[in-house]
Amino acid sequence: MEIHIAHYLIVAGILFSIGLVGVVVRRNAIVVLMCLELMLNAANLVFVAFARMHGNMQGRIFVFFAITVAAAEAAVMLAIIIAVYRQRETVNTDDMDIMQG
Amino acid sequence: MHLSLATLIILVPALTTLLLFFVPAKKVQVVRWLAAGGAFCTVIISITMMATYDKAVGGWQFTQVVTWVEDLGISWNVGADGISVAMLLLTSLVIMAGTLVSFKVTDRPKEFYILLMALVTGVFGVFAGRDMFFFYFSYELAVIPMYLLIGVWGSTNKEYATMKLTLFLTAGAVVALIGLLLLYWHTKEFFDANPALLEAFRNAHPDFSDATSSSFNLLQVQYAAKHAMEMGGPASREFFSLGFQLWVFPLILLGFGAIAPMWPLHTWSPGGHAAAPSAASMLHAGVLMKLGSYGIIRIGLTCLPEGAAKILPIVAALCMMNIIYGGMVAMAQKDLKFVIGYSSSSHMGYVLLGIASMNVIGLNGAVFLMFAHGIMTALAFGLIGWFYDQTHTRMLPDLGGLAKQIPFIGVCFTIMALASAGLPGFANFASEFMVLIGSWQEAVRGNSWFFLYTILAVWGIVISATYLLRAARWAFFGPLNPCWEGKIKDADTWFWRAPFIMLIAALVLFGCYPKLLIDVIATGTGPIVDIIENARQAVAGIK
Amino acid sequence: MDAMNLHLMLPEIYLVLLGLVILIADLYLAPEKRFNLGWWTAGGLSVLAVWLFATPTPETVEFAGFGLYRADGFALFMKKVFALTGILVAVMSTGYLKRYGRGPGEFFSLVIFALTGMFMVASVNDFMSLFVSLELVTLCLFILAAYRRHDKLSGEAGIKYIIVGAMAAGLMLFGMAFIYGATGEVRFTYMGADGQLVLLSQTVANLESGWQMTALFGFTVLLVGLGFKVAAVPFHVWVPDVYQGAPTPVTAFLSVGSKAAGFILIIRVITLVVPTIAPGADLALVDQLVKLFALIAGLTLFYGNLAAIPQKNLKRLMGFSSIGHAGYLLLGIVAVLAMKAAGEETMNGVSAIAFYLFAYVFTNMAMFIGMVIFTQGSEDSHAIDDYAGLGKRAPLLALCMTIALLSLAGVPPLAGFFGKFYLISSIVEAARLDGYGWLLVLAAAGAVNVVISMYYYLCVVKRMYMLEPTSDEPIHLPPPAKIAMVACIVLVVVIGIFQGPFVQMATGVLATLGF
Amino acid sequence: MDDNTVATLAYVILFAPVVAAILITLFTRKSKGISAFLSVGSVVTGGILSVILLFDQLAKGPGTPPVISQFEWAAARDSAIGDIVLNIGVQVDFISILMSTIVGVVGSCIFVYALGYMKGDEGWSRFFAKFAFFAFSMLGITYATNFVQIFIFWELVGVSSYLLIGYFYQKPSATDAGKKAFMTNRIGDFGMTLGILLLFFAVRDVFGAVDGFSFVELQRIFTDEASRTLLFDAMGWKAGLGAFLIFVGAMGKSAQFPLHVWLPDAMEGPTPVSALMHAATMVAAGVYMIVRCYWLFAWAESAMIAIAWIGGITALMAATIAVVQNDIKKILAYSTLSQLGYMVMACGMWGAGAGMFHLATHAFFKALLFMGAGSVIHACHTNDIWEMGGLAKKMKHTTWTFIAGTLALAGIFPLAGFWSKDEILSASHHIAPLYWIGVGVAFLTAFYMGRCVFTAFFGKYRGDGHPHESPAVMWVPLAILAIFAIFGGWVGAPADLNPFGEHGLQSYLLVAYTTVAEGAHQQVINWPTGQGHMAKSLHMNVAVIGTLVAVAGLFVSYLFYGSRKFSAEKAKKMFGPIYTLVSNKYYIDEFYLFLVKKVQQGFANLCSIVEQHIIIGIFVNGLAGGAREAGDKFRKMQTGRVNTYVTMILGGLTLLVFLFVVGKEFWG
Amino acid sequence: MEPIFHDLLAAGGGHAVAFYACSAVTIAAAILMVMKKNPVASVMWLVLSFIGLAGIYVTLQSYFIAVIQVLVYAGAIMVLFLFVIMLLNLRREDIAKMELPKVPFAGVIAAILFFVSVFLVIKASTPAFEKPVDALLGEPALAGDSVRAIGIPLFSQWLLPFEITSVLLLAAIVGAVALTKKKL
Repeated sequence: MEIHIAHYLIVAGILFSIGLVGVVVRRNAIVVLMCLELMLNAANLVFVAFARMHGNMQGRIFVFFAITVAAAEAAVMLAIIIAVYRQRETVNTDDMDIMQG
Repeated sequence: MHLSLATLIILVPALTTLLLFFVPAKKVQVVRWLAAGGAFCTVIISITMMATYDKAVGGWQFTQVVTWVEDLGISWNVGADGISVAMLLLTSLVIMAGTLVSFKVTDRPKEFYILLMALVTGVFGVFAGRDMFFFYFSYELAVIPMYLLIGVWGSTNKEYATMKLTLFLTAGAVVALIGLLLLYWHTKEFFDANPALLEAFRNAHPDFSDATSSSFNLLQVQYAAKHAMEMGGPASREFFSLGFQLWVFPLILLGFGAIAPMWPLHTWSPGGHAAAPSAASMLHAGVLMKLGSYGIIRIGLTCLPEGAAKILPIVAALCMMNIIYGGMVAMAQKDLKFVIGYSSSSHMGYVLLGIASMNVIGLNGAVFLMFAHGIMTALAFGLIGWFYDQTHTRMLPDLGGLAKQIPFIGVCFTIMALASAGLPGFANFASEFMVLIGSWQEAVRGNSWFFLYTILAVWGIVISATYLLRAARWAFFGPLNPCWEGKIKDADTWFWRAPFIMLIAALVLFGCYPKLLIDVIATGTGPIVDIIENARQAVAGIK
Repeated sequence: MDAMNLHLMLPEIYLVLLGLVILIADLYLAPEKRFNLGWWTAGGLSVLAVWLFATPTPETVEFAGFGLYRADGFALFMKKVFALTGILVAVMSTGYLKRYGRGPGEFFSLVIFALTGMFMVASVNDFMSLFVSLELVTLCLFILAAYRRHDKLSGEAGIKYIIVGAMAAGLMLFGMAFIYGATGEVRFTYMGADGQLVLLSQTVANLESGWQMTALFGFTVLLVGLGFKVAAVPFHVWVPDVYQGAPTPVTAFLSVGSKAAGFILIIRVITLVVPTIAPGADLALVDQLVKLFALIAGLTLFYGNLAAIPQKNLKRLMGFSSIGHAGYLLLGIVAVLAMKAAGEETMNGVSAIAFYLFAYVFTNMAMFIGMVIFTQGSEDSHAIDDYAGLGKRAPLLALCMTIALLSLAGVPPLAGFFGKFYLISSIVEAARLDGYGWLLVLAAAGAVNVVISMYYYLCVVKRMYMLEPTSDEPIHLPPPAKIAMVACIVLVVVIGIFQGPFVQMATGVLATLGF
Repeated sequence: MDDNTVATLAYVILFAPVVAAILITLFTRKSKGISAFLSVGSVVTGGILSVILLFDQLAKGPGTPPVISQFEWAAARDSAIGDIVLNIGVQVDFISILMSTIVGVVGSCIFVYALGYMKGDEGWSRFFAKFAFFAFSMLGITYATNFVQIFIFWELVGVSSYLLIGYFYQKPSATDAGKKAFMTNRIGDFGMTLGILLLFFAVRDVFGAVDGFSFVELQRIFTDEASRTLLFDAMGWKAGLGAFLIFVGAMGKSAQFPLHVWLPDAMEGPTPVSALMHAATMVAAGVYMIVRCYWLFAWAESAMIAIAWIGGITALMAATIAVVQNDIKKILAYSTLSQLGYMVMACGMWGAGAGMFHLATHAFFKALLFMGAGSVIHACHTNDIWEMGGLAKKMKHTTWTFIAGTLALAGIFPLAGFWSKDEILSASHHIAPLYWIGVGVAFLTAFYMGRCVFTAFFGKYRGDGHPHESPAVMWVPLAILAIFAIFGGWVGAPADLNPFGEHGLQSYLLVAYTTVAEGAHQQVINWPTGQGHMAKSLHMNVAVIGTLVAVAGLFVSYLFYGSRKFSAEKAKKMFGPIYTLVSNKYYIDEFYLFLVKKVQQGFANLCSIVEQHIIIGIFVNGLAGGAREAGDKFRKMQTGRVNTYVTMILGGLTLLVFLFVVGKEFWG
Repeated sequence: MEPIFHDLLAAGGGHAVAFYACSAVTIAAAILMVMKKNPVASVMWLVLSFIGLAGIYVTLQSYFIAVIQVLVYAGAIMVLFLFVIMLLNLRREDIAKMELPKVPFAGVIAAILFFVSVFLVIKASTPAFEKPVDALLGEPALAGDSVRAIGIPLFSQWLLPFEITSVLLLAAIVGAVALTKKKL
């Protein structure tokens, strides 16, 4: 049977939500980063789907830039994780609550 | 360029504040005499304004208009009509006395005088301002110096009192701001709707020949209100309808009422009085409380007369609480400054009653009482400040028979007590009597509640006589409390006596011959009462 | 529209070159000489600032980079704001880094790259470059926030900031995807089929209702994503911790730079993309957004001001106060949206926001420079109680910080007062429109919050003047920082009293906002 | 003399004392001589000038229209409802000149007397400044042209009594007495203000823009038949209320029944003060006002009856209390109270002439008695009559003058008191019970004055001092006043006995308060009681009864205290409870004390509690506390862990999307 | 290379089958990535998920993007993740300590609610989506070389974002170095 744009959007929605659940649930900073990457990819999927529907290249070029930005972000986040790990020997986000209230 | 007197009276204290910045803190005498000089200039200016004010012409004189912010229609728009001249005179006398009295301040005098002068610049700005933004700008300008004055140089639980005072003043100012803004945008729409009237306004006023539709100029708003109300019945017309006025007038009333302490919002003022150093409480009680009632007259009555006509009778009921409740609480106070504090809120009740009576004699009496009460309270706090610096206690039970030790201050305090009890020969009597006539006249005109209000007001005079004489009796007469034997120095030299004598002279001069001031005030209140009069005719039908 | 005409993009190019020069210079300079890289940055940026102030505000909008870069009055105004922020941050951080003693070259280059990002954000004309330049700004700020890598607080601030930031980026991308899906076009203004300039908002306006719903979902997720930059309510959570953790100059840069960038984008999206209510359309898209932003503005105002009352740490207090100020700026946004919904032309809200941001820069910078001086560059404690008796210990510092605090509180002779006045006046104007009477409740909320904010600002002033100093070792005011602070204070007072020319500058922005 | 010289003379009389007072306080405080000279000089010149005016007025005959000159004090011009103008000025007619002469002459004597009495007192110039200020305010009342002016000087007199009573400010009892006097006066003024306002607006309501304050205008309205009925129909019951309220002002000043408590305590002040103020002039101000506005009272029947009864009660009550007093000044104080009651009773029964005449004579012999008492106190340094005794031998002049005063007060034939008391008793025929009260009071007056004279001046000297005759400067004024007391009465005698025949004092008085202001013709109006004409001859039966009762009173007091035939103690036991009631002054003081201490202070404390706890406690601190709570809750939301942050963001976003986007679809 | 894919899928039904297969793989891998305790296992599952996603791109005829996805994401970034995990050499007990994450219900519910809202939006706007993907398209993606189709606009129309991304990457590198280099 025919695959409509809606199917792609639903898949993207599911992926996005899984990414959200991951960010919320997991304590390990690295896994949180991975889930963030997943969320960005879900958004890329929506872009490609709509690009396909409208038939113009803007969506695809947007995905191209999105991927580069995601890469840069991943690099910086990992750098920060390493710096924090060197300070406290842990990447568990629950231990990082010195500042509160 | 030519600086009109009204601009000068604002610029002089502002200039003194700036000059004081550059005087090194060590040179205390220079600081003091510079501040006193500044204050003296304002006295000279206000007296010349009083003298040269042309009563025949009346209306706004000494005007000056300089555009400030083009796009929003804000301009440095100052001038003085009958009411402002009286208020400016009051402020300059009080600041003169305040600066002289605070020659005794030893802790950081430079900052003290800078803040005092900034405070007074704000107050002058309000009384001489004709632009709604300028009015609000200088109104808020006076709040923070008062906070710091009380906070740093104050006495009993100053933190709590000063914070409460500042928050109350700001809340009041901000509520009034929303009212002003509604008026501003409403006038803009009105003039956009009928540009012909804007043309007519430009020709009528040479000063504002380039006025745009959106402007904070008070005269423009009054002009719009007047013409809008001529267009149709209170409910039917589109601009400045009764509904709009019943919405905006309470905002202005509550905003300014919080400062002229209307009954439920008055709790900040006695605490503020008691905690403040003598100069600050002189300015605070003497002048700051008058800003509120001045605001109600200047903006409330002129721009929203129908709203005022409907709501002022309710305000009159609140004034009764002010007078009787305030008087009773004053009677139960042990601290002398609290007694004077509550008596001020009780006297301001008369001012509001005068305004609420909405007739010429009532309004004249109200403005004259603002003047008289201002001088009287400033005198009271100056005197208390004098002996408080030496005894460090104001509790009536500890004081006793001070008149033997400090006779001059004793005599002045009795004069003050009698003046505040409404004794003829002092300005308070003439003004209170006119307010009573005004409120009885309103009762005869139809609002029969005012019979009760007048009776209670007269009874308020008796109450105020009771607690003031009791305070005088406790503090100054009777046997001298042994612990003050030889410890307190009297105001012996002519220099220390000057502020008190100046204030008493003002009270007696305008008490014995009130015509001097009342004719000037009458030129100011006349047009306002006419506006209120036609508004009442229009609103008479609608319940 | 289809030319690159690079001459319009000279400021950005100049900035990138400046950043590269700093990076390279860092390699060749001896370790101790590296710290005057800060002066190079400050010098370079002041040249740029002078150049920007020299260029006249353009009457019409010009496009560069094939229509993806628009140079109009609003962009120029904001670039001036960013340039001034850059200079002040550079001056502030030289002293700070000298004390911290690590990696000045990278620090200043990152600051400059962040500035380039902000310049690009100011004159963005499509979603793609919007996303990329915004990510450039946030990325640099992630790194700068975690710059003191040996300090636990800075690390923690970095982690929290990047997790929330990345999530916001994801949401924004998701939003943009749906708007692109609905309209099929990423650029705000593009050459339509008949050679005429077409606004994206026109295409959105004449979408049929199904796609309108997608576009509305896209707008909501996008604008709420932008709320992260601006510290609006659902996205305010990171602000207190990051403001406290990050090094003080970075906090200053964050509080002014990224907040201004966020507001520019929201204004751009509203003016260029959000459609006015088409007469026939049933789904009043704009009306929904007005209600959404009114709710957010109210919550932000009350949250920021109320949570600031019990604060003990001054930097954390500045965090909550910046949430409060975001609330006031959102009032302006609501005013703009309401005016757009009613199809009005004048956008007083935008000039109010522009003026408020201009005043906010100097007030906040003065405050943070004061904090840097007080803590002598160390990050130990910013507790408010340490500021007790500052009036006696360092009168000039106390005076400047008091004026800054009072300007934040909105006390008349200072800039903050007229800013708040202008914003509340614009929201009252919006409340005059028929159907939007209930906006007066927002104006009342703004008024109440002036009083609440007055309380906690005065608590700090109270400690400075009314209490006795706890420790009495003297505070040395380094000359450059002192000059910068005094300059800011003088400007705050001057803007406060002579608002005329500055309001002129702000209203000049309106002309070229639309097309 | 033509009108403006009369007016200028009146202005000089009025303003001389206040100019003296100002000069003394500001400049001559240090030198005693000059300040004494200034103060006494001003009053004496006032006295002489008023005597000149008196002769001029007598020369012009009874019905001359009053000379009025006034200047505008304050005004409110209102085109809609008509202008309200408050003036101050001088109204010179027979009554005001008579009163001004009394104040001048009696005042001069007392001022001279005070020179002696106050010698050696350190607050000398302060005393004379206040004394001159009092004279100014008293003259202000005398020459008042309208209600506002009389009210202004009414309060000034109240203040000067406060200052003079509280002269010894070291003594707590003195300052309390001063405060009490001021407060009671103030309560009186409370009534008067309302009365004035009621009258002003009633007149303005009916007659439009007429100056409702000025006496001349009001007199014209009230005396003219048509306008009066028009006004009374419009006012209905309010007319009586207005008149009575104005009388309340007089009650406060002339210490009538409910407001009399302050006069006995006012004895704390120095004796010249008591002599001048609390005997001769000040207390008479109330009666003077009633006479001045008689055209208002005469027509308010209900008010008149009330006034008469209040006068009667005051007279009787005060007389009974005086009988049991031991302090000589207290006896005289209560006797003044009862004489004032007499005058008011007379006025209340359309006998204003009698009241005014009694006021004049009473001023002379009461001042005499007070100064006599003063010189006795000065000599024996005690007030208690039981510590005196046998002074007749040592203080010849004081004794004979005192006895002359006593006889005059008791109303024995040739002396002044007889004529004026006779007039009052004949006027009080109108209400029978009051006539008998009058006679009873006459008996009691004679009794307690006799008691005082016998115990103080006859028998042995019981005190430990060594009394000596006071210096000439003190007893010479006594002698002058004694002469007036003896021969002064004839002036007001009925026509056939009167040396001036038809033109006696009564004829002038009658004309003054009944004539129509403008127009010379004297129009005798028929009073409701028909007594409008002058009494031709003595009412024989009234005179006889009066004298008999007075002589009986003296004889009984001789029995009790002179020859000790009856013992006073037995009489005390015999009266038992009545005695305790009377000696405690009918517990009125305690009742007022209860009112002030318990009721007023209680209510004040209640209000202060309401203020502290409800308004400040709940509203102000409540709001502040609420803000602080909310602040704390919001602060707690920042838990510090990233997961909670992300959850909050997500929750917020979903809520917003549901509310505004998805919601639009379902309940949009 | 593109024509092969094209013919394979042109067989009609094949398109649906491919789509369902790839999305099933992607979603399953994503769920497992979240559930796995050991981060290394999570990385592996994520790589699989990205490859599945690349497959979906292929069904959308964006072949170049699919290749980039596999090359950059699955290859470079995941390798970086693995490298960092190794760098942090989480010892055995660290992994043991990582007990199954306590499930904070609020968060999960919020995420599910978010998905429901996305779903409702899509359903609400479905009337406009009735048309199948292909039918919508009209003519197929720029036939032949999809790399050229991206390349030309990337360096002409969209040059500006490209330049900004270059600055972004530079900043990222400088930042990463500044934060992690042992001695600066």
